Amino acid sequence: MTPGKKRLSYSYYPGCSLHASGREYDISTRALFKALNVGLKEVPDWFCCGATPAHNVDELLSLSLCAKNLSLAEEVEGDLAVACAACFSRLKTTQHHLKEDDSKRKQVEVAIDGPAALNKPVKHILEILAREYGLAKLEESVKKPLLGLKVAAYYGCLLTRPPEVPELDDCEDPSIMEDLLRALGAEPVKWSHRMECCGANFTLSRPGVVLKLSNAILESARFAGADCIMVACPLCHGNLDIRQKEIKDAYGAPDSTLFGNIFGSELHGGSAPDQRDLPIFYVTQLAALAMGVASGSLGFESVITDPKPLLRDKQLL
Amino acid sequence: MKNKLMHLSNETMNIGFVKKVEALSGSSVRRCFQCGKCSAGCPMSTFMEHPPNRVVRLLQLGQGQRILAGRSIWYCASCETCTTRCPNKVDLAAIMDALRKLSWDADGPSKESYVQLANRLFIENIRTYGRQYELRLGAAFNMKSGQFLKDLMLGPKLISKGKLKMFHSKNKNIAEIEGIFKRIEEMRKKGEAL
Amino acid sequence: MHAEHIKHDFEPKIVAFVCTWCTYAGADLAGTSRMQYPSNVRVLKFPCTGRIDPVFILRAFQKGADGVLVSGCHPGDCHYMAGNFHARRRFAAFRALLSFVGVDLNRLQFSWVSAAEGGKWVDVVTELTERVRTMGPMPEFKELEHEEQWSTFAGASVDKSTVLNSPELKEAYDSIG
Amino acid sequence: MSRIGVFVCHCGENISRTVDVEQVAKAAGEIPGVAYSCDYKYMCSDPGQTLLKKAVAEHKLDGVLVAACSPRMHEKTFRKAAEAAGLNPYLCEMANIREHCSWVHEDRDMATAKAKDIVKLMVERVRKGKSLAPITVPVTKRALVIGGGIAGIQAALDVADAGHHVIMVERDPSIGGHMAQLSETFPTLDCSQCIMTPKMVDVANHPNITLYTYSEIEKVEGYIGNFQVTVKHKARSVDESKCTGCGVCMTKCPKKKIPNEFDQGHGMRPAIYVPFPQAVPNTPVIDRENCTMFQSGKCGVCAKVCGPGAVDYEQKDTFTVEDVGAIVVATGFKLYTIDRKPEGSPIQGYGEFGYGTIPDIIDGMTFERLASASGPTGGKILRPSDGKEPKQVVFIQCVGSRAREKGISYCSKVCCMYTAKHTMLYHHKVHDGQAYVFFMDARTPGKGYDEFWRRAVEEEEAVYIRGMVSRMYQRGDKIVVMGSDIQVGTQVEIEADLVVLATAVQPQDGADLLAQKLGISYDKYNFYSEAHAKLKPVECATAGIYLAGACQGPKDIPDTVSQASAAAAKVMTLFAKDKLERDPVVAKVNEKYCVGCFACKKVCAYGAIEEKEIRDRQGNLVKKVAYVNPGVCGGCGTCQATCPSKSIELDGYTDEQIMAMIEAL
Ligand SMILES: Cc1cc2nc3c(=O)[nH]c(=O)nc-3n(C[C@H](O)[C@H](O)[C@H](O)COP(=O)(O)OP(=O)(O)OC[C@H]3O[C@@H](n4cnc5c(N)ncnc54)[C@H](O)[C@@H]3O)c2cc1C
Ligand SMILES: Cc1cc2nc3c(=O)[nH]c(=O)nc-3n(C[C@H](O)[C@H](O)[C@H](O)COP(=O)(O)OP(=O)(O)OC[C@H]3O[C@@H](n4cnc5c(N)ncnc54)[C@H](O)[C@@H]3O)c2cc1C
Ligand code: SF4
Ligand code: SF4
Ligand code: SF4
Ligand code: SF4
Ligand code: SF4
Ligand code: SF4
Ligand code: SF4
Ligand code: SF4
Repeated sequence: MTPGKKRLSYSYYPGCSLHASGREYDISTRALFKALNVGLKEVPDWFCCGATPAHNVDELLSLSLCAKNLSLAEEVEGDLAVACAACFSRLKTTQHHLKEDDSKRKQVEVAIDGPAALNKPVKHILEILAREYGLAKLEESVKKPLLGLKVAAYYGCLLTRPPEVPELDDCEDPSIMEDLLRALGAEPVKWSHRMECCGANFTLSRPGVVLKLSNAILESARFAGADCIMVACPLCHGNLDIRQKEIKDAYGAPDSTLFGNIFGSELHGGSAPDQRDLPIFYVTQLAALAMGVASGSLGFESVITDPKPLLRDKQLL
Repeated sequence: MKNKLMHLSNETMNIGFVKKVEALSGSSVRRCFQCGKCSAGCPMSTFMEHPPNRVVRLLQLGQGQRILAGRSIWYCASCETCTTRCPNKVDLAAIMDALRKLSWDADGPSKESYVQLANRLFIENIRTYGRQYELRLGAAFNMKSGQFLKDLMLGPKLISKGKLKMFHSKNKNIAEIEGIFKRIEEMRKKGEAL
Repeated sequence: MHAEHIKHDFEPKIVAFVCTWCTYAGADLAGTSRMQYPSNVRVLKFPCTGRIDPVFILRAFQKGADGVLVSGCHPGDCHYMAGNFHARRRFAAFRALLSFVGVDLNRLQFSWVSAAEGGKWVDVVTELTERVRTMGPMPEFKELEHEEQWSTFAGASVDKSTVLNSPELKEAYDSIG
Repeated sequence: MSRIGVFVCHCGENISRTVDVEQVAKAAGEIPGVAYSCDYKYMCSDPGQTLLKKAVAEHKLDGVLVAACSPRMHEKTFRKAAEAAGLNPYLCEMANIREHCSWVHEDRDMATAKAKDIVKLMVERVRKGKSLAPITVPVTKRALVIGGGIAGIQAALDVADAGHHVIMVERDPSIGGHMAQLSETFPTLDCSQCIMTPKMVDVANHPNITLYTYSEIEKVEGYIGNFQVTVKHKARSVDESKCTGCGVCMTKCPKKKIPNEFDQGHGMRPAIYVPFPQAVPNTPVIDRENCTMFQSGKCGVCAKVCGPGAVDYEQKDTFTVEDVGAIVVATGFKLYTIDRKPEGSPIQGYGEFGYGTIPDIIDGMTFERLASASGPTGGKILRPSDGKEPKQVVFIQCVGSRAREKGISYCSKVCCMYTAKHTMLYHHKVHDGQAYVFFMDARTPGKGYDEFWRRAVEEEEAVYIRGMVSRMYQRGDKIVVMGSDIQVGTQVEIEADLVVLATAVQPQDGADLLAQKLGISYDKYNFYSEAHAKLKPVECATAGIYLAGACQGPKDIPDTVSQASAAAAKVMTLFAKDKLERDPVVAKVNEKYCVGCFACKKVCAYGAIEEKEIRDRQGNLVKKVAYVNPGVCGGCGTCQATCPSKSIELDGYTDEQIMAMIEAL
């Protein structure tokens, strides 16, 4: 930070997942921000943003929950930092909709019994790292570059969609994650499925769907030669990490309906299908690792697909 | 699926329903010219008996009941791919939301609406706890959907990893959440909200 | 089609400002098709509605018109490309002025009648005539003529330097831009 | 005091049945200033006209009003008669008591009263009328054609063959435009260059055509019949008068690996080049950005090898001014490329297709070059990435077109047909290959067009899939195409070796800038606007400027050529007279009162109003006032209603005339 400039500081909305199944994301986010000397203050008594289920069932409720959270966030200084892609998408969508639709805004203001805070800037962690903190400075701050680590950056669906809402990056061809990886010294791979849906919240109700979609994503990452996948959403993480073994059990060989005959062709060397484990990292875990944060405080112990062998192999542990 | 004759007339086209969908979703259905790009990119298309473009087509023909009789809307993952790529900015993801709401409001749970069941439980969770309590969510879903232990196989493993909390973190201002739910219900009762 | 033999107590005077290319031709078509309408209307032909100065309308009211019709080509069909567009903008500002000076806007009608719309011409004229008939004559405005506050155009010799002497006119012009 | 004559017509019984014409004539006679009035059975008949002429002479009339049918019917007739009687024709008017009175009213009293009123109004109009002289402007019988594609070539040849001189200005080093790039052309599959190059040569050799290539329009002044056009001749670095076109320079130039624009970047050319072997003129230009001499001052090989000493590194841009009477704009189109959204483009971009990063996704014009015998592959269909022959080719229609939110809303009109053509060409060249086409509709409304498309499907075995593609990605050396077939209701995945996109036809870059120089209007996409979509599809609203080809909207060759010949015919119609004569209903400025606000200039759709400086005898600027160019004014009168100081007046519709009529209400 240039002297004289104010220290970057944010209010923070972790969201439910980060307090539960995605706790590593929360832990590593806090650790990373501390390492970068960026302030992060949790919004007190936030509520669930409603995620996908709320707008699936009841748009007004979804908007109201997010509006309530936004007005709670007003009490903490600094732009609102959000880590979970789903929360981010909901909060941004709410602001967008309510700005455009006056009658909806009025209904929401009745529901939350107060004004909706539509102008609080909502920023995804990626944006904060790559743009506000800045790639150049990030690169400078790297203590342990992630050399040799081939990473498939996975955006999923909600981070950049719909295009007019998140404003994070190009909605079809984003590069913010790859840019970040390069700054950390890692090698982003070119792969095909970085924006395909993983099945998201069907994880509970239709696990079959999740298995199929997530399998395609894992296959594509393996095909591109990735060592691991980086995500920015606890839902994606859940589907790709927690269910990885299940997916392998279910699909064994790569799904020929998804990739056609490529696997039988000389392209693939005709070899047996690849069954590598692919550890799934949160953005903040990899970034913190590169910043030299002790691996013990990044929650690696609580993920299901063990990343430690890979990290050891790349001499990052 | 039986391929039922579609008899079109002023009486059989339920345009009122379509208008409701348009109002709820804020998206026109008439703008769609059936290019099929939505279905081409929909990750769930293969699970649906009416792929997304046909959902819009049926709405154009006032055949909402045909959509609701099927499972398509319950398989939509809200990924927004369709909305993002539609050349005419038909907001299909929002139309799917609207259809789910109308379906649930009219018919309640159906055998295809596990998802909605999960969604409802999710919301119930918010109402009770202010935040998600994933363990309860999973448990309740398995109980209510009759799919005992379906996913709880993963449960113990997750708990041991600290991923599923045994206790919920209750929000201090829980009364406010209840207030939001109540006020929305009241608005609806009075017809002030959709 | 309107039978005309009923005699009314009050026969309003309607003045129509129309463009040559569309509405005038539309009125001709009503004639060649032998349609019938009230004889109260007097038509003044202009090359384009773009030529119609709001002052003409004011003057017509002063000179005894009980209703005024302005009609030209449909938007986009202007023979001169954009004249009717400018006219529309001008009249939007002018309506505000008229209502400010106390003319019931029901006495002033704007419409689009194309060369092919003889029937529409008949409808528009008939409707306006009947509407104004029920409103009765408009003496109050005519009296204003004596005060000569509207326009210095009335006489043949025009002192152009004082044209914008009335604040309302000035406002109307300013809003035309 | 005026002496006006009023002639009331019976029209057989058409008028007299409901209007008491005698009473009308009598009432007219009582209007002050009316010196004579009468009624007559058929005014337009010979005896009627004679009656009028006689009365003018006998009663020394200085104005005439014929109360009869619509002026749209007989105004010309009576103005001619008045003129014959020695009166200025614009002092003769008609009062419409037939269409606007006798035919639309049944009540005789009321109709008669109305007829009297109409006559009264019109008498005032005649009284305040002025003598007007028809406006004549001289016509320079030379035409300018901007753009040397098929449209420009056809128009230029037609006008030149009619015996008039034509200046053709082409921006590129050679004429030919897009048609020169095409392989074979629908709907007949004849070789494009075979039919195109003879015409190009005709242009070069025509005694009536001056061809300026590598040139642009710098400035346009004047108006119909009298334009002065400044043409900028960009420095070729080769003296056209010396160059023999031997081509030695090109073979010797050491810089040889510059992607050739003509081959859509897939062939190579040297820094001194002609775009293609049949170029007209066959004089090379030096591409200064890629020439070592210009970039680092070394080389100079081409100058050394050039026998006639034509190479001239010092050459500068030059300018000429051409006087022309008519302009044909034929600047054509460009194709949308799927690259990342360019600034200011209405198209959002196609990130889902990789924004142009996948080498084997090409556009239709590139396919034309691949299929062309003179193209970079010698007419073999080989894909750009590795030069292999593709066995599965996917064609995607409507990329960018018909996508009002993602791209542009219009249909590009030619791509359904050329895609069908491409599948045929492919099938002819790769017998074991399979073509797939993703499409929404096949738009084939032309003579023999639908038959052509059906042939592609039925005989050439192209598989047409009704549905669009959502995403494409590279996987190994294949392109995975994710589409849907909305008829079957399923997703479709094809592993393609090559993908050809039918991308949108857009106006040329800089089309708006050229339009501003010409003073013609253009739509929101920058296509030039015709004066009337149906009845004046060739004329611009600006008199003397005509449109031909794809610059006005997407068009195939037959349509382009038809429009080009129509534009030429319009030019010839204009050139058929030595002077232009037109109705004198035009605006005039009263310079004394004009305050120079130029509100009038803003509203004039014809661009007729200019700024004029008024200077005193010492030449000091006194003020700026408006000036109406009578050759350009359309006569709408919008300026007059807009002028806040009432300093501009439309002849024939002066305030005085109109006010007098209103006074007579
Ligand atoms: C892939 C493809 C395949 C096609 N196949 C067929 C087919 O098989 N059959 C068919 O009938 N049609 C076909 N067409 C359509 C055909 O190409 C067009 O109808 C035709 O080229 C239009 O001609 P034009 O002269 O209007 O425009 P262009 O060919 O674009 O020519 C315009 C000329 O103007 C010049 N120019 C541009 N701006 C300026 C300026 N400011 N100053 C000076 N000069 C300027 C350009 O350099 C160019 O030489 C095809 C089109 C495409 C894209
Ligand atoms: C239902 C319908 C709706 C349409 N709507 C539109 C529209 O909205 N917009 C649009 O742009 N186009 C429209 N069109 C197309 C339009 O009608 C034609 O483009 C247009 O009329 C063609 O004009 P034409 O002069 O070539 O032919 P025609 O109008 O057919 O005129 C040919 C003339 O030649 C005469 N004739 C024929 N044979 C001889 C002979 N041997 N000797 C002497 N005289 C002869 C005929 O009597 C006729 O008067 C429509 C067409 C139809 C059928
Ligand atoms: S992408 Fe849009 S226009 Fe195309 S079928 Fe789907 S909803 Fe309709
Ligand atoms: S939002 Fe629903 S319908 Fe649209 S692409 Fe995603 S899953 Fe399919
Ligand atoms: S001048 Fe007109 S009204 Fe008189 S006879 Fe001729 S057509 Fe009829
Ligand atoms: S510039 Fe000289 S060498 Fe080149 S083509 Fe012309 S004459 Fe030949
Ligand atoms: S001077 Fe330029 S154009 Fe000439 S030979 Fe050298 S590189 Fe080529
Ligand atoms: S011509 Fe065919 S491919 Fe081209 S935009 Fe129109 S419909 Fe689409
Ligand atoms: S609007 Fe009137 S005053 Fe202004 S420049 Fe034009 S003529 Fe002169
Ligand atoms: S009359 Fe119309 S065309 Fe003529 S100068 Fe005025 S505004 Fe322009």
